[in-house]
Amino acid sequence: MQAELKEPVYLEDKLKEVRSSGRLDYRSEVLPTWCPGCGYFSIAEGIAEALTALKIPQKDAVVVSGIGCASRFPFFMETYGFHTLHGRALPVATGIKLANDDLHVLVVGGDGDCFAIGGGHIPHAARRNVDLTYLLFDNGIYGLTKGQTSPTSSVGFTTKTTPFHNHDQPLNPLLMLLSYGASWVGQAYAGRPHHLAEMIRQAMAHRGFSYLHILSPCVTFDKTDLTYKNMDLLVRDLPENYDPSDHRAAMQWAAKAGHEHPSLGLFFSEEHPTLSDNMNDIVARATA
Amino acid sequence: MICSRPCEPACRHGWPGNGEPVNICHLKRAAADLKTAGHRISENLYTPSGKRVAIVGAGPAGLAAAHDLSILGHVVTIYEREEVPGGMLYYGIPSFRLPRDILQVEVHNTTRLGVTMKTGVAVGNGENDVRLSALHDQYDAVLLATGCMRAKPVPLREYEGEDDPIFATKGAEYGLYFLMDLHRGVKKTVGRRVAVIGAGFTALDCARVARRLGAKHVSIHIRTTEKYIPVVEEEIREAKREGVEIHGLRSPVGLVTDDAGRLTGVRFAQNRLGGWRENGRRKAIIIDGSEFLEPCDTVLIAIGQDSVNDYLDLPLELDRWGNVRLAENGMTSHQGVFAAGDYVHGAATVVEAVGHGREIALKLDTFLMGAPRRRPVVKIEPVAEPLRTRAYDFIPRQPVPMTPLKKRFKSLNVQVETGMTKKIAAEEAKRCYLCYLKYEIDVDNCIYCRACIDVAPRDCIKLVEGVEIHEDGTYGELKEAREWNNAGAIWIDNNQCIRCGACYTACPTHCISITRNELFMQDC
Amino acid sequence: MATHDTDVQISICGSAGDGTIAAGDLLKQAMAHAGYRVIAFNTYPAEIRGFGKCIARTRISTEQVYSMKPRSDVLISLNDAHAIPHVGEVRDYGSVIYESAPITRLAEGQHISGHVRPGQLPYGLPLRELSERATGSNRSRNMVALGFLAGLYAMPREVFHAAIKAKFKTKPKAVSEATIAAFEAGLEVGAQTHRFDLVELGEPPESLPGNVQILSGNAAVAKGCIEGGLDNYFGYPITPATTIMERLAHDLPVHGKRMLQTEDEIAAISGAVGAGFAGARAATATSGPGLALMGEMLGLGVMAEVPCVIFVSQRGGPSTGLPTKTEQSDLNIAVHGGAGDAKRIVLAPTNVEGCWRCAGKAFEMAEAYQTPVIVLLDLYLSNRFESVNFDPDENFNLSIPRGKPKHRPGESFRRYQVTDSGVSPRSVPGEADGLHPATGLEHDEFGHPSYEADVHTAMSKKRHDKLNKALKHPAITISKRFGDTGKVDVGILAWGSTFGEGLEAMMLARKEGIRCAAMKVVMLSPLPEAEISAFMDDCDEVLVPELNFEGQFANLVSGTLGRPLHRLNEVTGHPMSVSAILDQVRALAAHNARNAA
Amino acid sequence: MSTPLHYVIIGNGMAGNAAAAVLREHDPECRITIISAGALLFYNRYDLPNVFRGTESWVDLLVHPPEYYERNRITVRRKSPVIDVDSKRQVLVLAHREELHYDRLLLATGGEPYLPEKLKDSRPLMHNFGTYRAAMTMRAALPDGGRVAMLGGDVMGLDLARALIETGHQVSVVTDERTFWPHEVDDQERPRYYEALERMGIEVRDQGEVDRIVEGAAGMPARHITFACGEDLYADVVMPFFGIAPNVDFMSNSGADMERGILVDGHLKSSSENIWAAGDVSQIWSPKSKSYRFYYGYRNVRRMGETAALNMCGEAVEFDTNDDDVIEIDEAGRIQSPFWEHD
Repeated sequence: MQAELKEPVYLEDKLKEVRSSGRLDYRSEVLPTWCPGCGYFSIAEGIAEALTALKIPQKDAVVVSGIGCASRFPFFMETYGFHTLHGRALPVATGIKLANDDLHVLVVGGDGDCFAIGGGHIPHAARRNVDLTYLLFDNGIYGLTKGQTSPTSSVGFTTKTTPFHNHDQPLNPLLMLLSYGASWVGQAYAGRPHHLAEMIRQAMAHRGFSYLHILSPCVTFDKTDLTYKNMDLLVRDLPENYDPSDHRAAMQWAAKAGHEHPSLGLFFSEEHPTLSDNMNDIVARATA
Repeated sequence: MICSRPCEPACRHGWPGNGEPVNICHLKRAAADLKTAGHRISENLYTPSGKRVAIVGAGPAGLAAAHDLSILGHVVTIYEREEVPGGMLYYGIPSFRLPRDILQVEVHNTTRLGVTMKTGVAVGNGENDVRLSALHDQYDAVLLATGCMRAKPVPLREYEGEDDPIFATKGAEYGLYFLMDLHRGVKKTVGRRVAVIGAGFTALDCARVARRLGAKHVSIHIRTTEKYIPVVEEEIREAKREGVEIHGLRSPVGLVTDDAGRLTGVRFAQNRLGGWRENGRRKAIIIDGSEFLEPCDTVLIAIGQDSVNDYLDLPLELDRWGNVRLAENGMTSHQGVFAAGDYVHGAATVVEAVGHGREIALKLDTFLMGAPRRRPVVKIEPVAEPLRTRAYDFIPRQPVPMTPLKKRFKSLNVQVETGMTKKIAAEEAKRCYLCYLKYEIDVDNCIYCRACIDVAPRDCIKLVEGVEIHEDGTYGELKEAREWNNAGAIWIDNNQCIRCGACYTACPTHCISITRNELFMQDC
Repeated sequence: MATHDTDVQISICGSAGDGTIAAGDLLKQAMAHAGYRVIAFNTYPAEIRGFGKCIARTRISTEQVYSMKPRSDVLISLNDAHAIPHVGEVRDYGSVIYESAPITRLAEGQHISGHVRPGQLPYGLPLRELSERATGSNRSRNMVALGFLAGLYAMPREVFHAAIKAKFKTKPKAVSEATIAAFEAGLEVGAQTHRFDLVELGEPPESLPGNVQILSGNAAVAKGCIEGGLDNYFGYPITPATTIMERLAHDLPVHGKRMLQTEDEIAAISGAVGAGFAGARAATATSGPGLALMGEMLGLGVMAEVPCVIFVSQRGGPSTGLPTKTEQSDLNIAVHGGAGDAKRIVLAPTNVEGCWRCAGKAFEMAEAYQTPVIVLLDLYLSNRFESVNFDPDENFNLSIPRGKPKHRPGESFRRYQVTDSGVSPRSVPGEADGLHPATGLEHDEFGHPSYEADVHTAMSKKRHDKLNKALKHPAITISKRFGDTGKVDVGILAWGSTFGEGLEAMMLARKEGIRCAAMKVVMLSPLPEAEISAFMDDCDEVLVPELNFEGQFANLVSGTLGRPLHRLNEVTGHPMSVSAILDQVRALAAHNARNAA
Repeated sequence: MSTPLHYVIIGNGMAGNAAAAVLREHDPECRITIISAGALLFYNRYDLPNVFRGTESWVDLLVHPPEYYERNRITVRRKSPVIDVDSKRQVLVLAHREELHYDRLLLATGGEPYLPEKLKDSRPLMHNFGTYRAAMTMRAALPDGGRVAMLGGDVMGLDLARALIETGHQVSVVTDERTFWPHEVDDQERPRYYEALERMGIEVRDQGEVDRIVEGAAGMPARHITFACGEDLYADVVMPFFGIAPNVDFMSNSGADMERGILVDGHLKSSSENIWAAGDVSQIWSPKSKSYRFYYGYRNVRRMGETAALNMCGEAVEFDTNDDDVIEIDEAGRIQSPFWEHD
């Protein structure tokens, strides 16, 4: 792609700008151990930007993760973090929210952690409308165990465990979450850092269970499928006139939004009582 | 000397770890050799201005100025004392280093836009000479480019006499005059043992000519050491290959002659190195009582050249070395009289003279037209893709073909460096790092994933937390960030960058751009 | 070159992503095919392709050995930061091979050449540049280094080429060609390098009879599974067991069998138990954390007497622990883990050949004694490679008789009939006259729920007694004694991978004149009590070396037999060093001598 | 207590190692680093001819065993050529781009065989004997009883010649003004010395300028030398022995003055702060001859190393050499050169 001509950028100015933005405060000291080129770097930047934009104090933010490449996340964030067990991040996060409404809880997990071993927990976190943000890093593969198929791997995707052919239909997470009753569902792509950051900001601003599906290429174990090269050509935005309050439309668009036709943007959003609202309500009824 | 190749030591390919500099000198020569004779004038020509300019001296500075002035539409006449134009190019530099046919073509090229060449016409105060003042009256402007045509006299502390003993001694001669006579066609001879005193190209040329004239034992004697002499290493190596010896740390103190007054040797004294001179050269200090004899039957002195001013009949302000003073606008203290080249700066290289000639030509044009007409500007344009590959870095520096030793001494005209073939030149050209390209990361779109660093062939891309900025505004060392929360940006160090393009292809968010940055002359 | 015995150990050290392990892999493949005996072990980090340390150690010898040498002869550094701490492991007059043209400016001490000991010989070469020259990318530095090694020690290049082609046979031809180009680039430099070190590679020994293969413990397990008639495999990725599944994912379909990657360990063992109930030979593989998850379903397998095999490769624990480090701390959960008196068979091979045999035998035992069988490996054994020669005539028993369904007319099938041996007749769905319910509730001979005291007592006894037959199971070593016969000063009682170090220590001790014997115990449950007692009778002192903190095997033995023994426990995450065991043996022998005097 | 000084010695030969020993003796605390371009610990080059007398492994040539360096805490950094010396920052840059700080620096890089410019084209056809490796390569190239042609023939060459003759090989010395270097034998004396060489069994070719060296024709010895005068000479190995040229290229940015070698005063200190030089690389100011001159030979070199070390430790010791070592012919008519003696 051709760079169009613009005013020269001076490093020292940029450095000043980046520092003063405050973004770096949300970063830990340790360099992320993800492979160079990993989409998760983009997400890390996005979260830092969103936290900055929302002026969320480091002390009030908690990042909870399970097992997988994404689960390293808390180690690279200068916030509270909890690195739990494979697939068990959501219930832990639910506990944290139950104990303290004021915390901003971010749950991060990969497609394996979330939809394979952890698949049983999502519906319940969603229907209870726990007020947290679930960032799903979808790279369509198991990275930490060095490249096996995942629940979102597409049919025919060859990995070490599907050396001949992968027959299993990939899940459609957006459709699932919509049907589980998640109150905020959106999709972003690591190759579009600015849009991604904005979506994370919106998801965190939402009151209730927000689910952001992030397409994030695995540069090491996926050379053929969900790659930057392919995604750059496939991703597109939801139409201008799209109405995120229309659940039926959301289901229709989600149905089309696999890895084949990924649309980016906010699919669905509505306000209704959160877990803590209901808890307070029960307390209210009991003390009436 | 034509050029001391200041560009090659500066070439990044020669930096530690990068191998050897690009053979720029011979690439440029190849460009000239391989082009069709008669050069294409790339600049757009200016309409005739009706202004007339006289140039004194058809040396490098004069010719260069003539070329540019004629392009700018002025009528130029060159006055040259010698029979053939070219100045030092013809009379100073031996033909085995600069073939005369090439010189002829180049002189023709510079003058073919209608420059009038008056050779064998001396400007001066002799009776057949043309007076400078006369030129000043007849022309709108005069440019003095008379160079440095007097050999610097050698100080010999064991010699009390008034007049220069070099002229009085058979077998002793100044290198400059030796070479000039030779090229005027005078039959020159040298003895069996020849000692050359001096450290410049003229000294080397004298020594190598001496070998070709049949001297068996030729040695060069320098005050400091090889490390501190202003000549290109290759030239020294070639001289040595031709059997020339170089002795350091010695100063001549006297000449020894037999009863017939023929030279039998030179007395030298041992030196030790002193501090530095203001011109950046090393001082040498004579050690008392360390004198010794170097037997030889010819000595050639080449310790420098001075400008000559006795031809002037206008009052021009001179500095203490006898070089003419110039104002900002390139004019001497006398209205309408300009000067350029060695005559202004003292003896230097041909390229410096040519460069200065062109610089003054531009100023002279401003004087004639009353306002500047051309100025340098930087052109920046985007480049679609990397223009190099890593493989180019492994091409070794292509040496220029040389005539084998045996054949060299057949005649004075056997060219030593025969020039690159098209194939060699093309290969060598690939080595260029294309410094005019600039690789840049758009920090706003960078996700800090370090994919570019991962593929970098050198230490050229860094996670940075700061940058050192020199007084002149240029960047120095990038301060590398070790902590994640200090990594303000990922930045390409364009001094380290070898334009291999690996990062450009690797970046997942396409935030790396390439631009071409060039300097060129634009009409005002 | 004069033929003399070879015993050379080469360490390749780099950062994950440098291709350290890949290089080691090619080296051992090549050397094994050249005819040498090879044992190799890799250590690597959890990070995917991040920045952790990897070391591939390969010991090349004339005689087969079962442990690594404490000191290497050659160290290749693909990453100085990681390799510098290991320079000391190279012996005097051994060599250190490294990148001579780093692209970054280094502070004092950051380059390995500054750490090479006076006695060692440095060999620097521009790995990165040679890689880029040969392949246009810096990714093949490891192959350049490997080539240099081959060139330096005049190793036959053909075996390397063959190994490379084999490794990349599924990839486009260009890949193996580029790899070979890089290898050759290094080899050329190596061959031209004047060699000063005193590392000598002798001629390869006569190749062994039978078919020689170089296998990792996990590969041997997979081979055993296939030859042991495995029908269905269910698995979930977990280090260090994952490669068993990866191999079976390929090998089972090739043999017309089925493999399913489940969504977690719980589902994996459920599938195995279900398939076992349906009459298939079924298995799963996992590590400590997975085994913990499987506990409950394992209990059902014991209770419902369903044959299935669980391969467990131990790593550092507890919890997520040290996923990429070796340990022997899952003996307790393997032998005792789960709810209730859930006795099961536990086999622990001590070398790669044993991995193959135990895998095959596990399926025989599972069917013969109608029980889940756990085969207990550890990371060191799973990932270490040995050249093994297999006897082509040796086969596993693929049809264990299930016993005749015999029952009086009008009475239903007594699936859990109490017999003298304790093993009941068994039927599988699809067989006539064998209908019965299987359940996790305590049940009577018919499989009907029953909480009667005598039923639970009888059934518990039956479930325990039937397993003792396994101690006499044919064609498998349950326990074995090595070294001096009769009375000895010190006896080394060891299990699992650590036995290899025990064996070497024993031999060294005997060279020092200590009367010493070593016993390996392969079956941990049920425990071969008689053999162990007999061994302990002969030993003045008994030493139990094992890689766990509590001395789990020592506890098992002393708890079962009530006899004193000495413990040697390490939880370094690394294999136990031979010298550590030897020191203990010396101390015990001396102490024992004092007592005698 | 103050942090111990770091003494860095560039060069792993006699001078460097002698200096290291003295440094350790006088400063038990200090750090000592010897930097070498080669792969081996210090071995005695004077013993190299022994590769013809049965020395099979370089280990037998080692002057000190590895333990010596461990015990004396002397770091020997081999295969680490120095590419730059920045005397302002007191930092060395090694070829692999590592920077090394020094408090005091000793240059003892010695020299490499000098080769006249006109012979450089023929270098590929010639063998050297300066290092163990070169020695082994040369030995491999020389068949039993084969002939070695020595161009020039300095004392190191003649020492080797003795070993070659003794082990049944043939030697031709092609004379030159540098024959017997570093001794100076004037033209009247030369014939006597040539006779002495011939008594040693060496063929003397006093032929003048070499015209060219080429591969010998098939079936002939491997090298064929033809002289300007038309004569020619066949040999299996051709070796240049024109004395030693110091090895100082990497010093160009060090600020230390150089001519052919590093120019040092009587205390072996260079013109640059904290830099000393010893051995074949140092060109020492001689008040007697009023010039900077070299001193060669095992004993001189060792003394230079020791002297430099003492001065680096803050003492002020003049380098003194017993009057120039002279070559002579003993009553038995044999050539005696002090440079053939070493311990």
